Amino acid sequence: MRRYSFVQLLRNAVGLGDGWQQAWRSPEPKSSYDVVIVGGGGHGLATAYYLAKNHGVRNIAVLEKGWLGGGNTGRNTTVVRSNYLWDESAAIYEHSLKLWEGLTRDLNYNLMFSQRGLVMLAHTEHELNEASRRVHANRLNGIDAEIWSREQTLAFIPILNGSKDIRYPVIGSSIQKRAGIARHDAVAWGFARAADALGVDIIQNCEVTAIRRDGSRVVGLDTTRGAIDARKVGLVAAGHSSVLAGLAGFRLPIESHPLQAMVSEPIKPVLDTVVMSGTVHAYVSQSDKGELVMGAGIDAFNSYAQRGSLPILEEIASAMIELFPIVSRLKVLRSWGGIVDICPDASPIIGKTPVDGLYINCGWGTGGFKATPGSGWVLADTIANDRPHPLAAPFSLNRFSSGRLIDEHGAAAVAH
Amino acid sequence: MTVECAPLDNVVRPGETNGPSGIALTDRRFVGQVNLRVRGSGLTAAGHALGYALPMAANTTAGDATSRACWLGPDEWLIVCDDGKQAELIQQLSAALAIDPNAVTDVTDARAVLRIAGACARPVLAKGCTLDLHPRVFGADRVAQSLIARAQVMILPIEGGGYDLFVARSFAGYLWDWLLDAGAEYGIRVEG
Amino acid sequence: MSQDFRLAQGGRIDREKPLRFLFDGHAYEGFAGDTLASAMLANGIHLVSRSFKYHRPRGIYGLGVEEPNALVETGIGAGIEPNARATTVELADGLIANSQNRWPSLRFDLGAVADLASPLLSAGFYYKTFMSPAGGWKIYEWLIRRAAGVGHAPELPDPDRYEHSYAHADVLVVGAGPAGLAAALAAGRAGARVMLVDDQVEPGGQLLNTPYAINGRPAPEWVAEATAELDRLPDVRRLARTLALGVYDHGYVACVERAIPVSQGRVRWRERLWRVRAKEIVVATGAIERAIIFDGNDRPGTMLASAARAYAVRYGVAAGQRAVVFANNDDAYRTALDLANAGVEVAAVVDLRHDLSGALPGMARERGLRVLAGHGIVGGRGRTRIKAVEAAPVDDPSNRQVIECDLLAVSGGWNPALHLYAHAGGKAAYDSGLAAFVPGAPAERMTIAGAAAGRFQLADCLADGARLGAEAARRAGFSAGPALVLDAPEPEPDSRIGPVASPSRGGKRFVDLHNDVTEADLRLAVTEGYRSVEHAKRYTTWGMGPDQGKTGNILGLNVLSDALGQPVPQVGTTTFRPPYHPVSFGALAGRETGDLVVPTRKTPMDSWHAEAGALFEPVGQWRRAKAYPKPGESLHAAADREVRAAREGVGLFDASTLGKIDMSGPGAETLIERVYCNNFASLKPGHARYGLMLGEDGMVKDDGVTARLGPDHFHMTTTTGGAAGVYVWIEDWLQTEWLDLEVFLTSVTEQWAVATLSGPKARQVLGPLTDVDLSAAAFPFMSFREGRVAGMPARIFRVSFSGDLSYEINVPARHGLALWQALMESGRPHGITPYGTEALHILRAEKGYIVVGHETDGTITPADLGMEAMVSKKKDFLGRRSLVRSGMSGPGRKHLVGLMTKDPARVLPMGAQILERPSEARPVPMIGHVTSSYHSPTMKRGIAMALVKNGRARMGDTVYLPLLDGPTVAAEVVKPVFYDPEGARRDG
Amino acid sequence: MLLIPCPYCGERAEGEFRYGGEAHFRRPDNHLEATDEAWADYLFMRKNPKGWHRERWMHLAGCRRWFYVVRHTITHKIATAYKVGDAHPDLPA
Ligand SMILES: Cc1cc2nc3c(=O)[nH]c(=O)nc-3n(C[C@H](O)[C@H](O)[C@H](O)COP(=O)(O)OP(=O)(O)OC[C@H]3O[C@@H](n4cnc5c(N)ncnc54)[C@H](O)[C@@H]3O)c2cc1C
Ligand SMILES: NC(=O)c1ccc[n+]([C@@H]2O[C@H](COP(=O)([O-])OP(=O)(O)OC[C@H]3O[C@@H](n4cnc5c(N)ncnc54)[C@H](O)[C@@H]3O)[C@@H](O)[C@H]2O)c1
Ligand SMILES: Cc1cc2nc3c(=O)[nH]c(=O)nc-3n(C[C@H](O)[C@H](O)[C@H](O)COP(=O)(O)O)c2cc1C
Ligand SMILES: [Zn+2]
Repeated sequence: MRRYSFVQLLRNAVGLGDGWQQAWRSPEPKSSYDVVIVGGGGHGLATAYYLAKNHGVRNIAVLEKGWLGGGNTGRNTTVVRSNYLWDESAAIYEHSLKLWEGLTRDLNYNLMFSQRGLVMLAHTEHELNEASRRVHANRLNGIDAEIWSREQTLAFIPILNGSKDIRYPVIGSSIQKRAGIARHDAVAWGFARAADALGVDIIQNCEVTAIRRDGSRVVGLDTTRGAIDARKVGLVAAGHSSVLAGLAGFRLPIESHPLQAMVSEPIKPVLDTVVMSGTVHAYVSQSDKGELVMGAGIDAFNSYAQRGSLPILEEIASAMIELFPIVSRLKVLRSWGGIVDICPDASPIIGKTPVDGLYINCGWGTGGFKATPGSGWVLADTIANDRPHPLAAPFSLNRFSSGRLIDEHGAAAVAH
Repeated sequence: MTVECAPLDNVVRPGETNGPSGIALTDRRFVGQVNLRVRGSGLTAAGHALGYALPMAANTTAGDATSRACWLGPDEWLIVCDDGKQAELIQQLSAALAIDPNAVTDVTDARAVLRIAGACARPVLAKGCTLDLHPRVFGADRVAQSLIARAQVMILPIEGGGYDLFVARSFAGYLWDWLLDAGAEYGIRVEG
Repeated sequence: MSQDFRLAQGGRIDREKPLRFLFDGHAYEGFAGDTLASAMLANGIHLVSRSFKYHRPRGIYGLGVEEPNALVETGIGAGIEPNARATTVELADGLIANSQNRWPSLRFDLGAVADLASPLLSAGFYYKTFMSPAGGWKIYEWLIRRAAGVGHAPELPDPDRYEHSYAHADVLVVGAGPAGLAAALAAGRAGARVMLVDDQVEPGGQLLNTPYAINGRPAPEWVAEATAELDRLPDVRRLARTLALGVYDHGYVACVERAIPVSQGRVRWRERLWRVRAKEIVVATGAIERAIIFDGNDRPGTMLASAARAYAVRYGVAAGQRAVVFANNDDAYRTALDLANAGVEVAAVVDLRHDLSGALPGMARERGLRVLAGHGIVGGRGRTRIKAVEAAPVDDPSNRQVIECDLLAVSGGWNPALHLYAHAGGKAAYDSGLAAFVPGAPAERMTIAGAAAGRFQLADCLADGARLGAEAARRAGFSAGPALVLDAPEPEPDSRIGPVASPSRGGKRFVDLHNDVTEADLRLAVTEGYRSVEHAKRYTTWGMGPDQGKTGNILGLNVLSDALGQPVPQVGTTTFRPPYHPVSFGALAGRETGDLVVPTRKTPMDSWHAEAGALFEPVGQWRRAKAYPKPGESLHAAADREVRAAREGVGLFDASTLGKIDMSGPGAETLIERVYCNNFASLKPGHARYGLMLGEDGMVKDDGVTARLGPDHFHMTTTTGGAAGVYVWIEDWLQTEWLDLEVFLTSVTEQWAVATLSGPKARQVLGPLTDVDLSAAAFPFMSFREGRVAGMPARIFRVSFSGDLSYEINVPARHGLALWQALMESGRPHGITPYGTEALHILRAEKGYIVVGHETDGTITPADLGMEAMVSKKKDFLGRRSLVRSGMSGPGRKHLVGLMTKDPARVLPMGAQILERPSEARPVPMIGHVTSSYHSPTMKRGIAMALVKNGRARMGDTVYLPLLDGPTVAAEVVKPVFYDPEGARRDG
Repeated sequence: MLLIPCPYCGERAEGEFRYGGEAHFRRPDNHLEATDEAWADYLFMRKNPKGWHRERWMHLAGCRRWFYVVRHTITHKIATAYKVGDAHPDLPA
């Protein structure tokens, strides 16, 4: 892998470089791999990368039915944070956040990871109490978090509606300063490039259509580009997890829903942090290019269409104006949707499945972008060692029969 | 006798207007309302008690000079009458339905009734209601439950154009404000 | 002030109505009927903006929504709109417009150094650098952010108003060009309810922009007639200035209407979002002309041919005095002829095609225009305005000739506007003859007419419209009306279209003008492996600007096709997404902002609370009195005072918000037995019981007191927040699973106003008002009586959430206020004190009563709360099976306990986390958290409730709570009942 | 905003309804004796098909009835709606 750097850029700009090379190869699929990862989103690519990097597995393929990062990785609102309530979640998200902090340099790809802080507004006493509970827990889990007064909040976010005479005035907030945003596409591309450099075959336009088993063991896959044998298979297909589990013969406690996002036209910087509001129900950041990137809730119904309905966008707009009156005359440039896989307890499923040699990572729902490196790390470890990584263990599939759910509805009150 | 307080008593200012008056908005203060749940053989019994058959077709009404039954669901009606008449209605219905499973519940105070009349009443409602109120679709014998903006309502067309809007009491102030706001484009006048 | 470039005649502007406007502080004049762009051009303004990345000078490029360059700021102060397209802004007297994204001035913009550094700033350069030093990104990012962005957001809240309206249509026709007008007429004549929307001020579409003829007369005459007929049809609604933004499921279409601009004062509303539910949609949105790729194809003075022609024909403006037309298709010759007819000198038509045998080139030649066949434009001169172009044979690009001009009209062919079709799920097919995507398989409820379907002859557009309009009406249930007879002969253009790129000599060749994406950028993306069209888009940002690639998409696809060696259809397309054209937040939000953002539900006594100066708090949609502070009194002091009154004397609380469900029928008892986990079968009429409701997952879902009014008749109460959910949930079971139960539910939440009188003197206050015997023997705790209170019919429940003697008095809502006043009056001698939710919470916490949502969070079982004794062992109930799952019991579960801080003055913060022993380690295992915590005026100390792992085994233990502001506080684990554990007071 | 055909009231905008997820999944018979797995299946496992889906809706702002809809989860097309107790219509091809 030719390293990226300013010097390289300069040399190429003035014609002294030897040109740019492809970031990853596009090989034909081989007939057999040690590990096949299904799903070329951030999580799948990160899994492959860490399998190769941390565990020395060399013969790996990532199969992606469309284009790399074209699932939720390429359509999310890029919020990264770790201030989750329960210890289990805090541990895995914080592990992930720590990885984010070194990821640009690790991958030698600028992910534009911007730790600009994330403010969760509180508009009611109850919300503030919930925030307090979370912040106390975060701190004891070693996660930076603070409770801010109304005044501190308003000072930090000058365009926030500070009136006390509105329906839901801001009464305080919680902030995680190490939280922020990253460039979503770059995450897929950066992992792909780095994984490719370690020999991982990244195969696009390759849809898995069947999962072959020998007894209770997975032995391979049928794909739109032919049959592929595999000793181990990781299913990392976000919105399509239920479909793939169906191919492998087991069920998941998952429903797929549309989640939308939208961006405004680019404007000069007005918002230097990420703001979320559960009560007024929207969240927003401003991208480096200048658009406001926003989202809110899912559509209630199941769907595999990567689009949602108009009322959600109207609600985002009205919430945005409630929070930031100055946006009213700005314009929404584009809206789109993704398919998110929602678990009953709003926590993911990571680990082994009823099929030997088959592992799954799904259920990140509206908030798994932030977990990309961490989730890849623990799933790689789980696959390599055929036992749950300690951080993954609580997120096993069998928590649904034991009843040991990890209910993060509160922390995920507004989808992100 | 104590003072009775209608949901909008503190809100309504008769004579208030926000433009050339195209629409009249009135608070009907109290309208007798009885929620009737009944099925099977009770249907006929209820019809006898009322003096007319319950409307069985969805979203229709039936009635006479004293009351009007509005279809709410396959086994549910709202019987609307003048305030004060509901007790008698309840008594008659309960007596007639003694042997049939039923629920006859006084909900007179649960809802406010706002009347919006005038040629522009329909476009005003169209600002917040997804129903098609075109007269071809929503004629005089119709009734519908729906939403106006964020309030659940029962919409009953009135003679001469316009609608009675039945709305949960706690939402009445919101709906009132909403109607005034939505009607401002045409001018709306509050009548006493 | 002179409009030097206004043609002497022609155009649809009103020369009698001059309008003044300012651009960058200079005063100009235009006419009514102008857009800002046409008025600027009439005044010779060609430099209007700077590009996004390289800050290159840019001019007006298009005619309408496709405009990639001419983004300006309009208005001042609170009325600012950034990124307004000069091409879509209707001119109004006094309009103020300013250029954006330049400093210090439009003409001299320092940002243009980026243009010099452009070799460094190739596609995706930022992914390859700014990586060191670690942490350096913060600074790089700061710089990048300041350089990026386009316009400035307003600094003040928007003073304007935005409306929403729903509408229903049998046939919605989008676009009022010839195809749309014909469709609307055909459908309207059939009697269908038609809605015809068009984003232009006037109907007519392209008929306004080119001199076509219909039925032997100038087309605008037909437009006027058709419009008049439509306006006469009773069920046709025609909306001008209305843009269809997006098509959603089941015929739902969002359109935004702009108000007619006014010179003075405010418009009544600025924009109105129409949400149309259509049985059938006819898309007649026409086609958008595209550009051609050539070196330096962004000089001000370069514009789409169709735009140059429309400025002349429709607005009477010469976009230049000497024009060169650059073409790859026959339609461009119409532009050449129209320009020439309008008095613009046409220096040459440069056509990439060699063989020009069609009728239109012939007409141009006959007219004496110079036509350079097989030539391309390979360069040009001029920085802030084009001065000349360099044309050269396609086969010999170095053989240049310089043609002086001040207008370069470019026509690369037309792209059907398929956006709405794509929103509806349509999959476009590539038509290589047009070098464009055309509609493929039909989309739901939608047909496509005219140029939007790739049918560019006027006669076809009219015929399409008439046919599809009638068909749509028929599908919506109407039989055809009188047929439309329309005849529109015109010269047939040659269907062979030329390439969309001109030979290059190495200059900048833009495929996306707004985002400054060049052909080289796209090629670089392919080289680097970003081969999917979606990757190329994202890597280069091609098509991601404010114009969403309306003119540049096909150009880029052709570049990719070439670079990948794949035909265009195989390269694929990117996805069209709503909105078709950017829409303001205001329009999307409508009136759902400010006071109307969410309903404020009020109780029947609300006006009293407000007059008493209550401090309100939002609880869901309700507003509830939190406390009634006296002047100068803090919330805490007020709550303290209120608690003391309710403990020592008597307090009055408005509990009207509680959910109430009337349940009656022979199955009522069974139903209640199934939905509560505790026993209700033994409850006698006239009595009430606290019930705990679990979800099927065994977790506490809701709670409340339910009274048995009669053998088959119950009155259930739920929490305020749970009311709707519980009702829907029970109906679900009744309607879908327990069909055998004959029970009717009626929500009576709003029927009853509820005033809770509590405190030792409650009886004295209520006694004089009621005929009900209040003696403890006659009316014991947990029973209910019907009677009269102050002359009003009332249901009185003797229940208590404060732990003291307490009556919950329910009266029909109309009496709520009177009841409240009567109780206040009767209580005055006893010092009755109204109390709010804050005091309520303190009172119940002193008693250790839970609040669903505080002590529970969806993960808490009855056993966790210490309520397992309540849970019936005998009956089946919802959630029972879940309680015996392995994770639901045994060690490690959290129990509800009380906490007493060692320092009695200390009030623990809500949510504080609990440690077994103090520790500085992080992470450190936590054993629980504080669920409720208050200063208890009764106990005169801080009290708290908490959920603690194995809490019931820790009674008497000390636990530690590290607080955010520093100290770690020690507290003792105690039973969660602080006050009157025996319950003597409530039974009094 | 979908247009949901309430079998009682007719077609109404989605905003009037509450969605209830997969239809016809059954509580295990003898549920108190069901295994943890069978119980978890009932509580949490959902069909979530990519294609035709039988699902539950309640007409909350209308007749307040629960009923069933057959809807396609990619196109969102609605094939039919039916009442509780009606025969389950076949899924379209
Ligand atoms: C609008 C929106 C906003 C969001 N905002 C945030 C946010 O701010 N912060 C946050 O943390 N999270 C957010 N999320 C969630 C986040 O995007 C996801 O949790 C995360 O990206 C999931 O990553 P992934 O790699 O698992 O899935 P994906 O990126 O979806 O990758 C899965 C891949 O599997 C492929 N696939 C599926 N089936 C097959 C098959 N049969 N064969 C081969 N390949 C297959 C898909 O094509 C896809 O590329 C958001 C999601 C959406 C939709
Ligand atoms: N010869 C050629 O090469 C060629 C090419 C294209 C068009 N044409 C001519 O153009 C005309 C095409 O007629 P037509 O009726 O199909 O289209 P049109 O372009 O005349 O009319 C389309 C109308 O729809 C409006 N519109 C577009 N998108 C909209 C939206 N989302 N919401 C609201 N309004 C929208 C446009 O502003 C326009 O007024 C014919 O006269 C045809 O001959 C010729
Ligand atoms: C963080 C973020 C920022 C985006 N910014 C833009 C933008 O500036 N312009 C644009 O056209 N699209 C933008 N998009 C949206 C993409 O164009 C695209 O809609 C999205 O990736 C989903 O893909 P699809 O619409 O092709 O299905 C952005 C997407 C994300 C996730
Ligand atoms: Zn219904």
